[in-house]
Amino acid sequence: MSLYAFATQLLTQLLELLIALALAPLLGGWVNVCRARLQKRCPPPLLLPYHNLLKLFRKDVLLAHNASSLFRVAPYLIFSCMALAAALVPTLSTELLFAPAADAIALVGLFALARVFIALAGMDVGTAFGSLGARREMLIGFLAEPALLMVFFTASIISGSTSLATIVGTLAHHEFAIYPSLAFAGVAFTMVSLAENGRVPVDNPTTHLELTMIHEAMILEYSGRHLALIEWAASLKLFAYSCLGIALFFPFGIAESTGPGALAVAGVFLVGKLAVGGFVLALIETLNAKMRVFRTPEFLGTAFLLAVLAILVHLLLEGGR
Amino acid sequence: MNPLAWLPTLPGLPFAGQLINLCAAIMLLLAFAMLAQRRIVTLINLFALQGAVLCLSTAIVALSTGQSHLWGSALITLLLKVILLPWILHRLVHKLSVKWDVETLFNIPTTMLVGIGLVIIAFNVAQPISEFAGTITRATIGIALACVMLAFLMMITRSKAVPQVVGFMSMENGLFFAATSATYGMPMVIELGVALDVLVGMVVFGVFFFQIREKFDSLDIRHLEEKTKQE
Amino acid sequence: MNASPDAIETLARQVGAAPPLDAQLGTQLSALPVADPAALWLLAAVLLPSFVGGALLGLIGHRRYAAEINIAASLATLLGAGALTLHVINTGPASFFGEQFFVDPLNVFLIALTAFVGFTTSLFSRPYLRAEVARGKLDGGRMRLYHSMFQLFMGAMLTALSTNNLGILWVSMEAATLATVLLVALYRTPASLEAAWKYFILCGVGIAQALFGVILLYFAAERVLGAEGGALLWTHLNAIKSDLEPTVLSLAFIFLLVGYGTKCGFAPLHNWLPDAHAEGPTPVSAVLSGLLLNVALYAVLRCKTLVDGALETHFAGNLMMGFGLFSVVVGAFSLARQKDIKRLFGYSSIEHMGLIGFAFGMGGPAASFAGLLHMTVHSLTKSAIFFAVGHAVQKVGSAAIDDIRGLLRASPMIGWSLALGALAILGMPPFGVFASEFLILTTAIQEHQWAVPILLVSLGVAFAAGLGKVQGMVFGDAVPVLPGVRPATLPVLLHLALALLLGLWIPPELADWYRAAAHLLG
Amino acid sequence: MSPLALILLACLVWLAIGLLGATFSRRFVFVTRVLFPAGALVAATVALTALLALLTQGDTPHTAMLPLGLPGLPFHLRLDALSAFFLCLLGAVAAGISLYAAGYFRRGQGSTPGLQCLLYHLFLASMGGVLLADDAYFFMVAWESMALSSYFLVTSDHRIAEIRRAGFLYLIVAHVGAIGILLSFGAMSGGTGDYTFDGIRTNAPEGWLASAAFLLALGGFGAKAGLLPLHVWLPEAHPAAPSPVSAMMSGVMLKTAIYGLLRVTFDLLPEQQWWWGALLLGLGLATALFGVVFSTVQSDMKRLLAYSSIENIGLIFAGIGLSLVFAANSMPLLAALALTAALYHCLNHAFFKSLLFLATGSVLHATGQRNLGRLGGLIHRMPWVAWLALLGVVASAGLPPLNGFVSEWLLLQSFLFTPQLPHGYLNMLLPVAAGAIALTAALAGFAMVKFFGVVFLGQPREEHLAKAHDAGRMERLGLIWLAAGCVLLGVLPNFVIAALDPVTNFLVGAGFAPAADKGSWLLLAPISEERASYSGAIFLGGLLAFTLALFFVVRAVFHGRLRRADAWDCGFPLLSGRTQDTAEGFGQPIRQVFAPFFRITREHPSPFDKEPHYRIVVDDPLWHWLYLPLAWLVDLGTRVVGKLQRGRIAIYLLYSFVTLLALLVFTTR
Repeated sequence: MSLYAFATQLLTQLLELLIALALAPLLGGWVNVCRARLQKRCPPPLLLPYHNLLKLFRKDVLLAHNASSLFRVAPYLIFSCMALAAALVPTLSTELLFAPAADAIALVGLFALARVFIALAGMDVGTAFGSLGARREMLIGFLAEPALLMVFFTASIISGSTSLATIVGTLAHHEFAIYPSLAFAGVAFTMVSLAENGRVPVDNPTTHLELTMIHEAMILEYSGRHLALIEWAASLKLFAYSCLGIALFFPFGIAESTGPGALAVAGVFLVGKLAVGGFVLALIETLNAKMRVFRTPEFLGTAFLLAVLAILVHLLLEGGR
Repeated sequence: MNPLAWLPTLPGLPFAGQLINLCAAIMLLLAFAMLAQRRIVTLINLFALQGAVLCLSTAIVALSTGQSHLWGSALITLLLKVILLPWILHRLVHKLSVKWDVETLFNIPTTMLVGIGLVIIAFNVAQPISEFAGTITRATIGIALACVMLAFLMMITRSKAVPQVVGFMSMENGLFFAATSATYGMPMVIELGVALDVLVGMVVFGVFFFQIREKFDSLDIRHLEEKTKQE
Repeated sequence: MNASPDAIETLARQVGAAPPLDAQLGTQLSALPVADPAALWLLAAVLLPSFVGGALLGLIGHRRYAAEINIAASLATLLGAGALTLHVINTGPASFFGEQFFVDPLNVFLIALTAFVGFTTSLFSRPYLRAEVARGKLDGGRMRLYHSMFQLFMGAMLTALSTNNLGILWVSMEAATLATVLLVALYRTPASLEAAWKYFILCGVGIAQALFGVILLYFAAERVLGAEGGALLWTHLNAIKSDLEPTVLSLAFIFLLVGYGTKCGFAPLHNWLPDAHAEGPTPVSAVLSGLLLNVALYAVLRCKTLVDGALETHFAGNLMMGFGLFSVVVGAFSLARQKDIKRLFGYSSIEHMGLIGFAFGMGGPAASFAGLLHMTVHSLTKSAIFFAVGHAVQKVGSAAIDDIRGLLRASPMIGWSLALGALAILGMPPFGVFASEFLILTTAIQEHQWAVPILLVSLGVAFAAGLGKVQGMVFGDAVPVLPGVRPATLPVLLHLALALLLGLWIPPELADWYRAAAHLLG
Repeated sequence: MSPLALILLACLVWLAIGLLGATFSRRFVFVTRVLFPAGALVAATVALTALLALLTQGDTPHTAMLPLGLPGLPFHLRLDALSAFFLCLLGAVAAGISLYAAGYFRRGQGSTPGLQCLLYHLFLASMGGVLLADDAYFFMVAWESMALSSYFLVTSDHRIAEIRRAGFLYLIVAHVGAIGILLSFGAMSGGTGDYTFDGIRTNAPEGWLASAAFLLALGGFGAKAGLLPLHVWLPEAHPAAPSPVSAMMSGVMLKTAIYGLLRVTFDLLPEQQWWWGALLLGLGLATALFGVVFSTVQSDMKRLLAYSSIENIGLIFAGIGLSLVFAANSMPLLAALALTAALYHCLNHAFFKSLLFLATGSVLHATGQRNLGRLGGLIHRMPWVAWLALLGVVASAGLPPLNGFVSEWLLLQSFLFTPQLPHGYLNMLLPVAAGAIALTAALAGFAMVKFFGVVFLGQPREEHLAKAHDAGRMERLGLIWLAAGCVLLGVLPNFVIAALDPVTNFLVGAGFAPAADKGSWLLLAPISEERASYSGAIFLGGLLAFTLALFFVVRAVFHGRLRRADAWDCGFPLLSGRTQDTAEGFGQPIRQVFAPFFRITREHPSPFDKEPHYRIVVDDPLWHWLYLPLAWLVDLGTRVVGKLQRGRIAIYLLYSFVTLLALLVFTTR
């Protein structure tokens, strides 16, 4: 690899990371704004998430007596995982320096790693809600993870690769074909994303009702900068998922080179697509009611089956190659 | 059904051979009689009679073939099976006072029917042997076998020790008959005979020796068996 | 799938026949016995100590030093047997007394084994019976009877093994039966009398059947050999076996098989065996399982060789396989229901005799080799187990499996002997039983696949049952033990060590010997 | 000295160490502080020798013969790529476990340390023997010695009835399996009676006999490995054994079964049928799912790990099955890929599962508790064990950047090639199988979170846990060794794959180390970088670097202030160890979702109970569907046979009589 290519790839990579870090809270704010509008409520300020993060960072950390070092390490680790995940998804360009270090499967692994740590952190203080949240989170996790993998597999079998860059490259540029399988996969992916990001039919990010909460239950004991990191990580996760959806199902516009021009175009496309995506998410959240926790397996089971179906449809209709 | 009816009367058979055939027939008849007999005392007498017939047939073979060791065999048979063992058994029966009832496990007609079947099987089994045999009295091997089988059956059907012992001795008679008459005196017949008689003697002695009566009140083997019946 | 001739040859090369019989030893061992008057005193050295010792002990067997005399007589027998064995290895098979007695690879190996186990049993019985006397279970008269009968039993078995004459074989088998009946009834308890009576009647009837078989055999042989031509001598019969009348021989074999098979404990003729093992004194159980069954099987094998040779079919072998398999099944499935430790191992003997019978029934160099090996290791292991069991029962004061607990803690020596012995007999390597089972099973799946599921299930069930029972006895918290028992550890350790050795390494001499014997058996 | 001789010598040294231990069983310090570390040293030597042999020896295996065994069939030994790999595994893991064991065995618990030392080293030596054996007899002897020594190790505390039962079950399954293996060898020698592996290779049968041999071997080795439905001994025996032994059994002994199966299917049998692979794959997946589902609902920490072992064995079997399918369809490269994944997973599982079992050992020593419901909060008292166990947990859950992830990644990669198979049904079904693997991996995460969270996190559930102490020095050393293995194997996969290259070349005639070499040493790209790539090192580096940077940035930009206070818990005032989730509670979602898998018995309290209690028992339904009927059948058999024994002489005589008559009639008919 030439030094030039290395440098540009490194720069692109850093750019992606920065964009992810910067835009993630904004996406969360945008979804909230959309949702409020759809529900005929007065919307919160678009930049409120930034404000909240800043406020939390400034506050002292209030730590339970019983909290162990794991509890304190976890937020940093989780944040790193999510940041890396967001950076790995080819949002702007497929020419990323670290892309070869992790493919789609590794990405799923990264999400899982973060999930395991947040669940462990939830159990650390030893409160009733913490472990309740942890087990629900793991419940959702073990159902969502295979479904997500199957979605990736569909894309991988189509493109003959598990490397995200190759997948996106294939889907976006190389040949134009209509893949019916991707429709199934898309629906499955949407369902998984909703569950993974604690969105409405599965969880409600705004609730603090003890018996129904999942994500919030795990992080009840967090405060100050720890909480800020976790909230930020959550928005990064939403961002990463959105970008994944975009990359897999609406890949047009992603740059295949590292030229500034291509990147700028890609950036514009990205912001547009994210705005639409955020709106759709808000729409879904508005149209649905939260389901009981024990309906979640059915919901995610459906997602898993749809993803499997996607593979079968691909093998059947699209010749299996 | 008379087992005598089957008695082979082949023309041209030497007289000695005919006599042995006759003895064989009587052996079989006695075996049946023992199978059918309920009273122990009579049973012992029948056994003594069977011993006498055996002794006679051995003597005939000795006479006709000139094998001198068979005389010794006949003498031993006479002493042991006709005189000594029946005497011991009589004493035993008297001492243990079990002379009256011989309780069989199956009723007598059934036993007899089974016995007839056995004879048929024994003869069929012996058929190829007889055809092949070089001795003049070849049919006797079938009869000897039948005697052994009938004695075996008797041991199975009787539940008291003394009749079982008698059955065992009767089986031994059949064997000895086969050894002397059917084969016309095989070598070592005396040694084998003595050994067999020692065995029989031990069995009889065993009834005393094991003091079965003292320990169990009766000689009914079923009493003996209760201990390990269920495991 | 039947193995092709080539295949058989390879098989033979692997484990069975001697590497082409040019090896000096092999040639010598498989030659015909020749008259060897020089070695007569060796035979006498094997047979006489037992009979003389038996007579002597009949007079003084109640004295304090009787146990030592017993040991001395057994040792003399062992030395004699050793010398005879060496002689045969050096000069080849020999016959004596106008061919009435002979030694060939098959019986010399069993003679040595018998003498050895007899010797170790006499070592074991010394402390064992002392303890029994001390507890008032036996008195001087009984001791006299025991010692005398033990030696006579040994003498009868050695005679049965060394004779060439089927008549003498029969007589000595009977004598062995009589001696053991007295031994089984030694305690005079109702149960032991019952067991002895059963043993007596069943084996007596069996012996009678065997005599009929002998008569039939003579009947057939007389045609070929003439009335005086040694028609009961096995070597003569073996030489002309292909001329013998097949029908008569097959009938004769049935009687012989049912007769001697009763003594081997083949199911369904086995019913005397568990009782006799359970009720007699433990040294007697050890020799019954370790020796008497072998000798009875030896008699069957001699007859089988003749019959299969005469019939040129696999008739006798098939019968033995059938009886063997059935015994394995019956033995294996009976293990689970036993409550008495000695009965348990009695049934295990039935299972193993079945396995050996099955192996010899399959025939061929590998299987016969395996059968001989199994006879050896079964004798060694089973008698070791009975030694351990004897001491365990004395320690705990009960032979009920439920009463025996925690032997490993109560008495590590006995506990480990029992545990290892039981695992060995259940077919765990590296003990020798596994070596023979390995050969038997691998041969079975190549030649008789139908038998394999039966063997698999039976061995599995036997293992489960045996392990379950033994585990319960050796593991767990220790039960209080009775004082005053000093176990004889040497016999147990010696036997187990030998069984272990045979699993890992079979001395070449012994292997050649087995091969020659397997060759004889065909 | 050839590597083979060296390894053989090592095995003998193990034996000698064992005998020394038995001889000087009273010298406690000598046994624990000298003999066990010596054993560890020997183990490390074995690992190193085997690794060198693997990397340098090329195609020619070392062979040797010992003058032991059956006549005409002396013990044959052979060191080839396959055995070298597994020996390497054995040595590397055993070194850690031996170090740990030096600090673990105490006086007064079960058997004496001297006896444990004998059995433990016998166990090691016999495993070495299994891997070196080159003839059926030696293999079986070593195999069963392995079973026997581990049986006595499992039952070392035999005063407890449960442990006796576990040992009993274990040895039965092991022995019946061994008979199956033995029969398989018999079938494979193809009627030649040549039981050397060389002989079998040349004479091995084809057709149904080959399939029979394969099935017998599958049954036999599957029983040892814990393949469904022969797994029942595993969750009983592993908890019963002392922890180093559990670790050894789970980490290494199960792998010898894998070794045996590979040896038989790929090496000894000349031609593979694709349906063997499909069968293996199906069984493997079923085992994996079954194992992981059960592992999530366990309340005993060692049982949880034991079920997790079943899961991992299932994954390995699935990999082997896939490899068989590829191999039978003449796709050697793909077969090599799947096989590499399976072998890699063997290695990984050996490390992380041993690590976890040893961690439970320390917990057990510190608290005397195996029941998850009575543990908790131990990270405060046992930080070493907890943090090292966390590494094991992450590895076991198949998470990047540790080793468990790498092999699962490879396995999934190989599944992605299945559409190229020429079987209609297979290539439709196999992607679903990949889904099953993904589900298994995700559930493993659940189980591991439960394990770690309940044992080490939260508040102590019992008073006495406050007195728990951390692992001793030797124990820590062992744990660190294994944890380091987990990290290294995860970070440097290319080295492992290079070492695996000779193995796959030997077994399926292909390897992809050359393809992998095209990338940099950091990057694992089995086929091509375009196709798929992963780098544990970059991953770990990136993660660590980012986390550290983040930490300092946050401190620098804002502040590091921190105050301790009571837990918030939504304002709930009565916070105690009892308000946390129990182990059963944590498994509740799984019980609900996978209800048909289990046999659940519940005891609910009624409102009128004075002392209300709630009890739930989750049983393995296979006990009821398979084993109890089997036991019933055997019992029926014994009853039928028992009827033979009537106790009446007349009846016995009748048997003889009927036998005689039947034979006579049969002969003369």
